[in-house]
Amino acid sequence: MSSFSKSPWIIHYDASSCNGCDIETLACLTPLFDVERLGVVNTGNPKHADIFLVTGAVNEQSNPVIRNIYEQMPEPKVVVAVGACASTGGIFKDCYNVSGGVDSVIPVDVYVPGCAARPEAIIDGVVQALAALEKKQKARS
Amino acid sequence: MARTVIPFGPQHPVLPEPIHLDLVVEDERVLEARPSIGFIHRGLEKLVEKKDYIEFTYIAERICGICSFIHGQTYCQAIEAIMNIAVPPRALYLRTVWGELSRIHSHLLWLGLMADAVGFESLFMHSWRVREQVLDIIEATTGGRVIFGSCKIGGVRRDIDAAGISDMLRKLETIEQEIRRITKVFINDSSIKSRLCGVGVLSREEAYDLGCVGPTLRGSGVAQDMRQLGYAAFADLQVEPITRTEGDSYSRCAVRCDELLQSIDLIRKAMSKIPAGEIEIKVTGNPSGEVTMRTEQPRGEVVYCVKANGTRNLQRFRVRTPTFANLPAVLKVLQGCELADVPVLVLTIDPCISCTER
Amino acid sequence: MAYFEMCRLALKWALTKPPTSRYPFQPRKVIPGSRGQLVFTKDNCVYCTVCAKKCPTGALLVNRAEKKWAIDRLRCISCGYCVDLCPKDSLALSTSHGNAATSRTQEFH
Amino acid sequence: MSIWLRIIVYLVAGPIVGGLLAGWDRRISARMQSRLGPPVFQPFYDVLKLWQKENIVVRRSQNYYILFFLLLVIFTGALFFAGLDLLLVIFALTLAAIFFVLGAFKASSPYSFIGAQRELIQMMAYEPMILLTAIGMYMTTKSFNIQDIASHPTLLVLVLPGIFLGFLYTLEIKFRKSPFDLSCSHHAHQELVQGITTEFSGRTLAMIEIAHWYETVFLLGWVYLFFASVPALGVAVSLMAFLLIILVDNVFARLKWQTALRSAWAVAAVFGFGNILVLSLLRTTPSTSQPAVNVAPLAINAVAPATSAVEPVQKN
Repeated sequence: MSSFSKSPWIIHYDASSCNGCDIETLACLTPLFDVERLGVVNTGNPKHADIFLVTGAVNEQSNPVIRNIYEQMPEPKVVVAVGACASTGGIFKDCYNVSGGVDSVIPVDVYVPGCAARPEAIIDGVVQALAALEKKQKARS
Repeated sequence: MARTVIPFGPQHPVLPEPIHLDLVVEDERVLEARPSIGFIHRGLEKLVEKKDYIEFTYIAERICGICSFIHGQTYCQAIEAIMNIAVPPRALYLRTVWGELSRIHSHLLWLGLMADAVGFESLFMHSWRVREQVLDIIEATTGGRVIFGSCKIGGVRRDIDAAGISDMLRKLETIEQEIRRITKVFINDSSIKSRLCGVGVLSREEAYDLGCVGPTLRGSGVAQDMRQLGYAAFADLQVEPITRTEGDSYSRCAVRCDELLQSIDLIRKAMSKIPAGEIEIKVTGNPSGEVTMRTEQPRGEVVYCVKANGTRNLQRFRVRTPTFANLPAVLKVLQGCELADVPVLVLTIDPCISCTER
Repeated sequence: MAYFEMCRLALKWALTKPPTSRYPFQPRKVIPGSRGQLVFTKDNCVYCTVCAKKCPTGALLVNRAEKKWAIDRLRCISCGYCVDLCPKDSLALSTSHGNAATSRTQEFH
Repeated sequence: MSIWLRIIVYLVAGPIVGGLLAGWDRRISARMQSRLGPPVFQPFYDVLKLWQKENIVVRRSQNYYILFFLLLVIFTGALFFAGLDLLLVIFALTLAAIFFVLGAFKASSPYSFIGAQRELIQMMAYEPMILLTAIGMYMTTKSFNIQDIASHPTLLVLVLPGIFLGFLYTLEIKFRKSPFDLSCSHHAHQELVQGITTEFSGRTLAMIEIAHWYETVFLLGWVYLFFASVPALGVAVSLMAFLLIILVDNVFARLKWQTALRSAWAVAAVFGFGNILVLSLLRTTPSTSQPAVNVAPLAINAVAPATSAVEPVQKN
């Protein structure tokens, strides 16, 4: 059934990011990019969400928080790492408190490049995540 | 009465950035707020010992995404002060203009977040729509939307030609009208007033004793604005700090709305007086010495302490950011407030957690 | 009274066409001069490894012996430092924002 | 149309019309926010997706509470459109809301706990006005039976202008729209995360959404009841009421629960009770122009305080 690709609800969490990617993720919801036309709604609640947008290279303290949010999300769920920091640790990869990209904590399905990833790049990431969501839903049912 | 502890958690829809508050709540009145921060501490000050001092401007800019340009500008000014490099005046003017543009987009961003926390989604959308027009100007002149990357030691990396300046001023016209309309709604709307007036009152002495800075301090009547120090091109542009006296969330919001219009005037004044000439100067050798540099970020005064020992890497780099100074005020104000006011109070100092925890 | 101001603003926008860009279905409105993905022209390059040494995030890998130049697009922060340093100007920043990847791969040239 | 046919039509058409109204609501409020907004069938996609998602619940009994909530809302709507007793409709509606609140209490997470308490406060806010609406309708049409109210010749809104305004005010609370979206606001950023619906997910959340659709159609049906004698006007006014609520949603910030409760009761007192006072005043003056059809003992003995300001009510 294709209804998954028509109503992807996202939850966004900032795991030690410089909040450049966070305000770009929020900018996706605002009038100029408006991802609600694709059915995307930013629920702040892991129990309602399908796509997990993580920004920032994961530091020690947000490590358990991310795993906690990931486990609270109902199946099928997809993780999108937004920005260079989330994908590979980016410019902070040598810092002592940072444990590299998000994939060192939870499995990541889509990586979005860019330092302060542009809203268009984030929309590309979400669109690719839809395909992964459909695949997981078929595998589950 | 039963006391419940509500985790106003690191992950919360109203907070763009993670801060954890354990709210001890009786009925719906908050008795005590126990914060725990550190969710964004990356430890980037330690990178100074590994990275080349010229290369570190890229990291200094990424301390915080919203006020990224002024971080970069302050770092470059600190290094230039140590090596006493004479930056060409045109570069100083360009830095001032980009600094004011980043103040406008940061205040508009905050206006949207505050409207969203108060449950007014349409105002959030409208203020972020206007902010996109400011970001278009920034992208046209510096190439980056949020992280400009146009400041470097010894000057700036890009110039704005005459056509760029006239195009910018024309766009500023439309932006100013939109800002006037939005701030008029924000100031006069009585449903917003009922949520902001009298909430989180900080008297003049309290604000000063708690060490608040920026709009949080100016909202309580203390006229303290770092732009009066005359760094960059502010020596030629007289900056009159905007203050209010009531000291509640409403007056802090009014201060920020007026600062939006003040920044637009500053850009126009700077653009009219911008001198021609070089935009950068060759930098050689290594810095050695120590300096403290203070500038005005959208959230308040940032203090940079940089210590260099003559090698390619700096010895010590310390930043005291405005939100770090404003956090004690939030904790004091959260005592005895209502649960519905918690997001308003957390957002009233315009927290930038990634600044605070570096 | 500000209600009418907000009513006017809401109704005015309800009747005008929204400025939303239909992004995935229509191409992005590119602003000239915006910093995007790094573009490498192979023939100018002399493999002097300056760009790889100076890259703040270590996104570039240059092998002088085998004349190989590789970039990890997910590490690159489009800062343009390598473009300034390159003596042979074989590097340039395009305006495209690069597409999302499902795996962490490196591009070899 | 026979009662059974009407119930079946409501059961089938209810969610479709409700879903379309929800879709239009999201699209129009998006346009007011200068955005493009989702496609009109978005609520249906959301519910279809939620139906297939995994259902994580704290305690399995939450599902049954929400199932009863949905069934009771459908029962209320069916009662209403079948034209049976109005008071029974009101109390069935309250019972449905109670099940919803119990489901949220069952999840015992601090957010859904406080969300449920706020939902109770909201119910306390709009109950008086809804009861006054029923009393007002009884006084003009002499019966609680919706069938008789609907087929009454006089245009109810002319006789009950205050009650109609008060009812619109409570619609604002019932639709959980902006000034009063205290307990759960669909996709707004709330201090209680999602309030009452925080702990529901998957199929249960889909049931809540469908219950909201049924409730929307039922409440707009009630607005129609005020204009029952001119059907075309009735439908037009209920859609206008819906648009008005969307506009108000985009023009107000969220108020605190104290102001919501106080203002709702103030509106109920001034508009609702004032209107009934005026009605009972006119009724006791010996005006025999209106033959009382079935002479039932007047439920409220008309207390005529001398000082009540008489509203100019045209007698038809």
